[in-house]
Amino acid sequence: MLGKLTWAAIPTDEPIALITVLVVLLGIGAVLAWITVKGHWTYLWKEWITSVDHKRVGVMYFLLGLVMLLRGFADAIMMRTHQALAVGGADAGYLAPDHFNQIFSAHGTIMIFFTAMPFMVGLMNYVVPLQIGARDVAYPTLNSVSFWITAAGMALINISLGVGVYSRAGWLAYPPLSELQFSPDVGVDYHLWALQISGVGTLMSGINLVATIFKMRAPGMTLTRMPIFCWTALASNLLIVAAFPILTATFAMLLLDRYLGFHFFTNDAGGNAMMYVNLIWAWGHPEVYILILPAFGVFSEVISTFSGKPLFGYRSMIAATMVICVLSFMVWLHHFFTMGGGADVNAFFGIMTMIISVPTGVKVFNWMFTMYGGRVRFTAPVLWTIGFMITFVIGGMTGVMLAIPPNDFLLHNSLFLIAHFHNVVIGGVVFGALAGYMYWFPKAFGFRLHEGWGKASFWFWCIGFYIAFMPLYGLGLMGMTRRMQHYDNPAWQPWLVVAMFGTVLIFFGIVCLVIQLAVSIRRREALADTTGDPWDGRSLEWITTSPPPSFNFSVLPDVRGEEAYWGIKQAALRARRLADKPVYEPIHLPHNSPTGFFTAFFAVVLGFAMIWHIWWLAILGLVGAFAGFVVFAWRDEDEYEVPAAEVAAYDEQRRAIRQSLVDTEARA
Amino acid sequence: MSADKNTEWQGDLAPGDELAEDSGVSAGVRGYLIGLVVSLLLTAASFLIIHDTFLWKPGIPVALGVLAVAQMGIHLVFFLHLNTGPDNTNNILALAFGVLIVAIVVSGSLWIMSHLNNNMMPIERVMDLHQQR
Amino acid sequence: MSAVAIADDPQRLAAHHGGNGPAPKRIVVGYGFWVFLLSDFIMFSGFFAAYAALKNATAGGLGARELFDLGNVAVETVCLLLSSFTCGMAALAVSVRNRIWTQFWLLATGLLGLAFFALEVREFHELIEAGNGPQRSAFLSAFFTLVGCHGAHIVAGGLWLGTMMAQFWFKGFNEMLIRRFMCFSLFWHALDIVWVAIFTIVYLMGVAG
Amino acid sequence: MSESILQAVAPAGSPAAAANATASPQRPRHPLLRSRAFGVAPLLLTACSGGVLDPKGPIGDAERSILLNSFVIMLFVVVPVIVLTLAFAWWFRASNPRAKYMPDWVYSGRIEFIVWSIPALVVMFLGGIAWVGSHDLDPWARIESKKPPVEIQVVSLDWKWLFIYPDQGIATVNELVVPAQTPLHFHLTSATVMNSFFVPQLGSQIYTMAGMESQLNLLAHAPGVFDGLSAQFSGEGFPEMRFKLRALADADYAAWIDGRRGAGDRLDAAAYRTLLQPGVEKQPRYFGAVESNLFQHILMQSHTLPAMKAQAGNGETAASAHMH
Ligand code: HEA
Ligand code: HEA
Ligand code: CUA
Ligand SMILES: [Cu+2]
Repeated sequence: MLGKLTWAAIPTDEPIALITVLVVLLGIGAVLAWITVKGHWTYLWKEWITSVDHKRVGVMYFLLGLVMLLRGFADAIMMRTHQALAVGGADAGYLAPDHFNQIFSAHGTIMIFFTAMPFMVGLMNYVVPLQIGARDVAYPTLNSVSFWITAAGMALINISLGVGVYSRAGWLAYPPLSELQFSPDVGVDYHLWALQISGVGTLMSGINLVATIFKMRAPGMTLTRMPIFCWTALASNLLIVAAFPILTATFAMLLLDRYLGFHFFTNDAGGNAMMYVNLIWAWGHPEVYILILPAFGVFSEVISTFSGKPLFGYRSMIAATMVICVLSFMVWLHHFFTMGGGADVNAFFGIMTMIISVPTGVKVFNWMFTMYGGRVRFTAPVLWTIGFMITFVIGGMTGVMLAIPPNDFLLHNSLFLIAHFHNVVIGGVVFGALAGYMYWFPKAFGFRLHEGWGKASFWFWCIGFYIAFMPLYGLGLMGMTRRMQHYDNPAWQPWLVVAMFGTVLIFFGIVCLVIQLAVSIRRREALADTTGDPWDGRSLEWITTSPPPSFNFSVLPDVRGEEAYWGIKQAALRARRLADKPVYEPIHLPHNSPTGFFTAFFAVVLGFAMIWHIWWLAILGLVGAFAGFVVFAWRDEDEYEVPAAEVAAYDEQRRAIRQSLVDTEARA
Repeated sequence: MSADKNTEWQGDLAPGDELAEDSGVSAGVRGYLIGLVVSLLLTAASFLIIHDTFLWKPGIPVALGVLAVAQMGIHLVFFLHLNTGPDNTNNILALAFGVLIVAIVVSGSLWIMSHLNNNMMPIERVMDLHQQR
Repeated sequence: MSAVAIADDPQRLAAHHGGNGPAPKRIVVGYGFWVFLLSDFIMFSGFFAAYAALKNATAGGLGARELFDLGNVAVETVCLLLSSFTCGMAALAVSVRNRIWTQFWLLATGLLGLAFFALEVREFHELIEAGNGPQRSAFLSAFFTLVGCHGAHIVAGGLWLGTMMAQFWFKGFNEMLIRRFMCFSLFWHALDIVWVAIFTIVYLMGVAG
Repeated sequence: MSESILQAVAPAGSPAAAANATASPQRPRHPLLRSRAFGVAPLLLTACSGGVLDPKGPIGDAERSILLNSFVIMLFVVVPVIVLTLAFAWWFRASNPRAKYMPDWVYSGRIEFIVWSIPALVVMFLGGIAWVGSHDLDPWARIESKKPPVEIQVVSLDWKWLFIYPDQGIATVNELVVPAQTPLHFHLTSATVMNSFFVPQLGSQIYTMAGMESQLNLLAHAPGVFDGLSAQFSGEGFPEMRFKLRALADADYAAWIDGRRGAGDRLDAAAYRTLLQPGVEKQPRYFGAVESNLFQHILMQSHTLPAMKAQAGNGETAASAHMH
């Protein structure tokens, strides 16, 4: 009846896991109770859960990332404290191998798929339609479905905390270790189903944004007038569309091996695990560029806005972005130089890898020259950007070192590699997410974030990062490999202790972020942004109010050059008045839809049932999902109308504010 | 989102849409018929050449490949109505990107796998593979 | 300011090229679906790559040459090609808003798809009965997965087709349905393209090579 | 600082001394070293701690040179980038009245050109190194020497290393004894999951994979004891997949072989089956005789594996198999 599921699946013998689960359950319970007591359910359901507005969906993605960050960080700090103690035998430290191996697998998976991805997808969702002057993404309902399916994958991973175990095979789940033969329990199944399901969501959101960028731009917004963030978003989503299907196929094969006794990657019957390694990296390498490209976009926007200059070398930025996009599909072998492919393939892929540093370097230089001759305002987003430029260059350099096969023969799978990718991932992706968060927060919520706490957070993060990860370069050179539950070389220990302290500093950085949010909410009156343009911005998102109305723009902006809003703003300033009042038309917007929520619900049911081999429940989940699809397909009316008068009334107010801004500026 | 008629839109057509000029049912039927007949012919050719002694044997896979590419082209043009006109730029670009990725992934994988297998597949196992009578 | 204002001025429009505002919904939907289909091709390319890499890994069992019956494949292919044609006919019937012919051609498409699927099931069944199931060797795993994945797409297409027929029947031709139908026909034709690759690489090259 | 020398000299005596040394972790816990660890730059310290910057053979030597070369060359670009970033940001701060504001300076053909060519030149150079290096240091490439190579077969098991000396007819577990100044030719495979065979001080690691036979060529310049390990995560006992590689002078090596041959257990199918049980080995083990073609049998996993498969299906511990 319940497949493999029994009471034994609850980790009653593991106090750490059990307490975590209880705390999490209590937390969730408290939140739900609070919502019920306050009577917020209707609001939540109507305004958020069923919302198909790209801005709401974007914010929810970001929230999802934040929640998962806590989990990912909890894992990280456990690993760091454990390793600081774990000199000696398997009972050194406080985490048994079984537990430690789950932790790094979960940490990598969660950080990449459920922290970094939601941050980036959320930012792109929020910002791209505003920057290209669109009312929403191309398929708003699908957008909500994508989000909820991602959330379904996240739910599955977290269920593994309390029911059964998580994978112990690392975030890439290499076979044969991840095959049934060597991992007979449900851990790997949790991994595979959670990522299969959320992968569908990611793919759909990639398609959505590609179509949005190609087909929804405002009049006059040609491709070569788009802000660079939109270009990086385009490149990133093209990579999603091209890479995620490979992941789906690869995982499908591993699932068939595990569930139906196929022999793709098994040790017997002709299976070939090398094929898995090959395919997973054909997805995996593009994946890291999916993450970093939008971050590059964020930095480009921030640096140009706060330098009071257009981005230096706009066209070569576009070229660099697209070159990275294509090249990132031609380097994947650098993750397995040591598998024995031979000198020719190693050298070819090594060189292709290094070539990526040319366009990346061009970007770095262009950011530098954007500051040159500018008036740099050192706000928190700028600090993150400068911190990024310095940190990322170091991480990129160690990446290039790894790209030289003879070097990789020494450093593969060592802590040097771990240091490399945390260097680019924290110094690049995380700093980018944070810069974007602080830069666009006022747009999304109508008030700025407190600068002081933001800067404090930056300094903790930045210094903490160096202290936490620079020692790992050294340890890698000393011969320490990754994924060590314990080690017997006491000379390593001091460095691991230093690294632990670095992580504690990072933790303070996160605390500062939380405080910043709390303080800013409390002082939201003082920090309010009534102008819609708190940073003297240059692209279209700043033309509308903060937060923008559901329809984003009262009339679609008419774009006449690069830096659309800057041009309009300067014209108004020169003429000392706004452009003529436009003709208002009624606006059609999509209805809210619970499709996403229901689909995700059935996806969780399906995934859970498959993991535990509860076949009847799996069928139920599948039928439920299909029924949901049919019901959705049967619906006729999918749009409602905002009357022209309402639009006009809104714009009236908006124009008054903008006129007063022009007046102030003119007087000054 | 005010303009919802194709006529006002000066950009690309939807993939699958025919050019405005050859609309009309009879023209449409003609297009699909041509597509059907040509692809049937190409299919027949593929199935025939592998039995035929006319082709030099190692050339057969090459011929099959070419016939398959031709047939895919026929499908794209006559069934999916893709063309090189200015109103199809984005559709073609998307297709080109997809084909590029497919080519990179498949050829790259095969190149890598052949090197790995050459280097490391034990001779006995290779024999085992080839002994399959 | 608005799209209308610009459309007044053809000069400007030409200069904008591709910058003339958001596309009509039909084009947006069609384009997105096209991108989805391309991503589906990429997924298939993963299975193709695996098949090609494992083609010789028969683990002492039978290989392509001994296992495949080309006659069956030829009939399957003809079914699919005909169904692509009937699907095109259905598209034309939809374009002139003819309910009866639409239903007729869609039904024909569905039946041909069903015939294809039945033949495939029979082939799989025979292979498994003879002990050449996907568990036998890596080669057979890859074969069943690749061909079966295409078959699964046909089944999904069939379900979709049924839904479309019911909706056309009960609701007539509205814009949204016509858009969906356009996506469906793209899907169906694209499956044909995948099949061309399958019968060439798996079956013909398998038997000839 | 003398730590590595200490290590290298101490065990290189009689076999007895060596065996003694391997029994306990022999890295001396230098109090000075530990306290210093907090102060000295990592590079200085690692140079004397037996890692990859302290190579003891030609492969490791060459690889370390490439590593340092590429590092220093890139520093020539990276350091100026960091300095200029800070300098530009600081000089052009909004509060600096002396900085010239050039809001329209957004393009310069000359700078664009330089900006594309600096990284391109660096990459051309590093790419060349990568090409030559990959070929010269290909793990498959033989090491030039007047002496014939010692053939060693390596099998990674859950979670221990099995070393077979086919020409000497002996085998060891978790200890690898080799002659110094003689090329070592490894043939490697795995009986279970993937691992990576790595002796950091000798250079190049290589994966071990079931059903696949990889190769590796190494050489130790001088007698010494070096850490060996698996660099590819392989499950629960992974941290214990460590071994000592003892390089001995020729005479000592010959004596060691003589002492081992015929002594102790024979590694036959039954003994191998016990080894195959998942678990860690705390002490090295030695076999005085080995069933012929054992390595080939392990390589041909298809003969041994179906039995394991059936067991795993029942949800029991995997990786126990029969042999013929
Ligand atoms: C956001 C994520 C991200 C980014 C951007 C990168 C960027 C790069 N990475 Fe990294 N990488 C990862 C995430 C990332 N990586 C992860 C997660 C792994 C490990 C996965 C695992 O095994 O678990 C990994 C592993 C990894 C390996 C495999 C190592 C191994 O397993 O043994 C290699 C090898 O080539 C590599 C190389 C590179 C290179 C060359 C770049 C380049 O793109 C960097 C380019 C940037 C610069 C070079 C700096 C700026 C340039 C200049 C200032 C110009 C002048 C400089 C020069 C000309 C050198 N990475
Ligand atoms: C995005 C990717 C990402 C990020 C951010 C991190 C962050 C951190 N990681 Fe990590 N890590 C991985 C990806 C990542 N990691 C991967 C892929 C692996 C390999 C797994 C495997 O072996 O299979 C790994 C493995 C790994 C190990 C195992 C090493 C080993 O194998 O021996 C360790 C050890 O301590 C570690 C530590 C840390 C620490 C201390 C942090 C902390 O510094 C960072 C703390 C981070 C946060 C708290 C969240 C980040 C914050 C944001 C994203 C922005 C917040 C935004 C707002 C507030 C708006 N990581
Ligand atoms: Cu060395 Cu055979
Ligand atoms: Cu990579």
